[in-house]
Amino acid sequence: MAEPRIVVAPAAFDVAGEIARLTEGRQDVGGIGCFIGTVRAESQGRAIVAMTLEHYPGMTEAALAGIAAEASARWPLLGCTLIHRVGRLLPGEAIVLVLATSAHRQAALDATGFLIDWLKTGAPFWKKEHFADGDAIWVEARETDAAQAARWR
Amino acid sequence: MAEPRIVVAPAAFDVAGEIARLTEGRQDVGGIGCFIGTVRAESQGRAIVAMTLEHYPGMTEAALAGIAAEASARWPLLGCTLIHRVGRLLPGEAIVLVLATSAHRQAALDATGFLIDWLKTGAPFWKKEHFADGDAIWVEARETDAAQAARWR
Amino acid sequence: MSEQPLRILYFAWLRERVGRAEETIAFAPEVASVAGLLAHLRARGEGHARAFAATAQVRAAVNQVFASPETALHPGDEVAFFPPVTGG
Amino acid sequence: MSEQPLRILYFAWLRERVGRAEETIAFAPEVASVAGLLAHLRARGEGHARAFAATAQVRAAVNQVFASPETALHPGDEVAFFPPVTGG
Repeated sequence: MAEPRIVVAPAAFDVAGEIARLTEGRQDVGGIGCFIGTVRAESQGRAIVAMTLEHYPGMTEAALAGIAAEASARWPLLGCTLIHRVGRLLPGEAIVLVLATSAHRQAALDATGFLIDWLKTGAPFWKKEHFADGDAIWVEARETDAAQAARWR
Repeated sequence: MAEPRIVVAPAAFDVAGEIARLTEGRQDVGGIGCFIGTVRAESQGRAIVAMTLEHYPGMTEAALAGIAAEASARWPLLGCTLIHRVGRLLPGEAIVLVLATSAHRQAALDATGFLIDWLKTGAPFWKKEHFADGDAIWVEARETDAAQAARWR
Repeated sequence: MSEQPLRILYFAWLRERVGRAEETIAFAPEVASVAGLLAHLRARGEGHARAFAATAQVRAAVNQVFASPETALHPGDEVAFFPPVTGG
Repeated sequence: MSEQPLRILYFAWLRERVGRAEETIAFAPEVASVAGLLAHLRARGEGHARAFAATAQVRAAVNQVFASPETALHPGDEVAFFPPVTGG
């Protein structure tokens, strides 16, 4: 596999451009698995007006590169892209992108699922939700997310 | 769920535009599952120069709408798009697009996997591969594809 | 009384072997099921015989719904014959 | 001989409660493990005490690798404290 592309930054990402990076000029890709996470306007029954994502510069990028390498070891991937935004994000905005390419669809889809489960549970990001009434709270780690990621262990 | 979007046509599709159709102006989507199938330059060890996709106009669209409805019944989808190209396609070209949106990632990803498995095995399309030496053969249905789709039964 | 004929469609290599994409067949008791129609078509000519030689590789739809050999046919039905699907 | 200090980083609500994102601590035998450092920091002031009150909710990394309370520390190490991750 080519070097995975890892980006942790505030800027919005360009899905079509990212897909083109993994596929343009090559004819060995049979399937592109893709997942885009977006900010919902509601969290556990409360309306949110914004979300702030904090990360650990250096460690976060290294951790993402590490999981991309693990996915490549598990599945015959031709390419892999992980982009995670940080900073203040609004409902409706895209926050995370996973792309995995392979000669065959199942590897691409399984790797995509594995990577997003890990990004949601193992990556060094912390999420603060801002509510309409001015209240803001740090989200607590969810049991179901951890259980989801445990499927892969 | 909104009416699924079903397109069976020769034209190339615009992934970013299709994602925007399912997400723009809404704040309830938490995850977008996506799969793009592309034409590989090789099939079972032989180099191919093109592929022709034949379909059954009317039945194909109805079958795609039916499977989208089934996916919506199985998972809490907010939207679903199935686009399948037909006619002559070249290696490197995108041939099929599946999009499924949901409030949560697992439903979006599971529905995406279900839909592409079915598109590869149950949809009324027939594929002819054109080889460099001028030879052209109709692809035979693959056991592994049928086994894949049987996981969902 | 003149009954509506059956409309027959062929796809992929069945279309190529039969030599046409579509034809009509007068409705009659012996073609009142998919299996009956198939036997009738196989005897229709050389191309048809070649197309329907490997029955195990032939699938059918009646009025655009996947059908089995036992599926009954009625005047005016659209019957399609094709190989197992290989889409995507 | 002057040893390099430990560089301590705080994230999320630990950062907010401590009141800073980063500080340095002189290396000493009692802070030669993550658990030892945590106990030392908890006694450092009111904000620190509040940050480290719920130890079960505190996670650590040493030199950017997830660590356990038993992980040994060495002069010059970068030690980060943060809540369980909630990314994505």
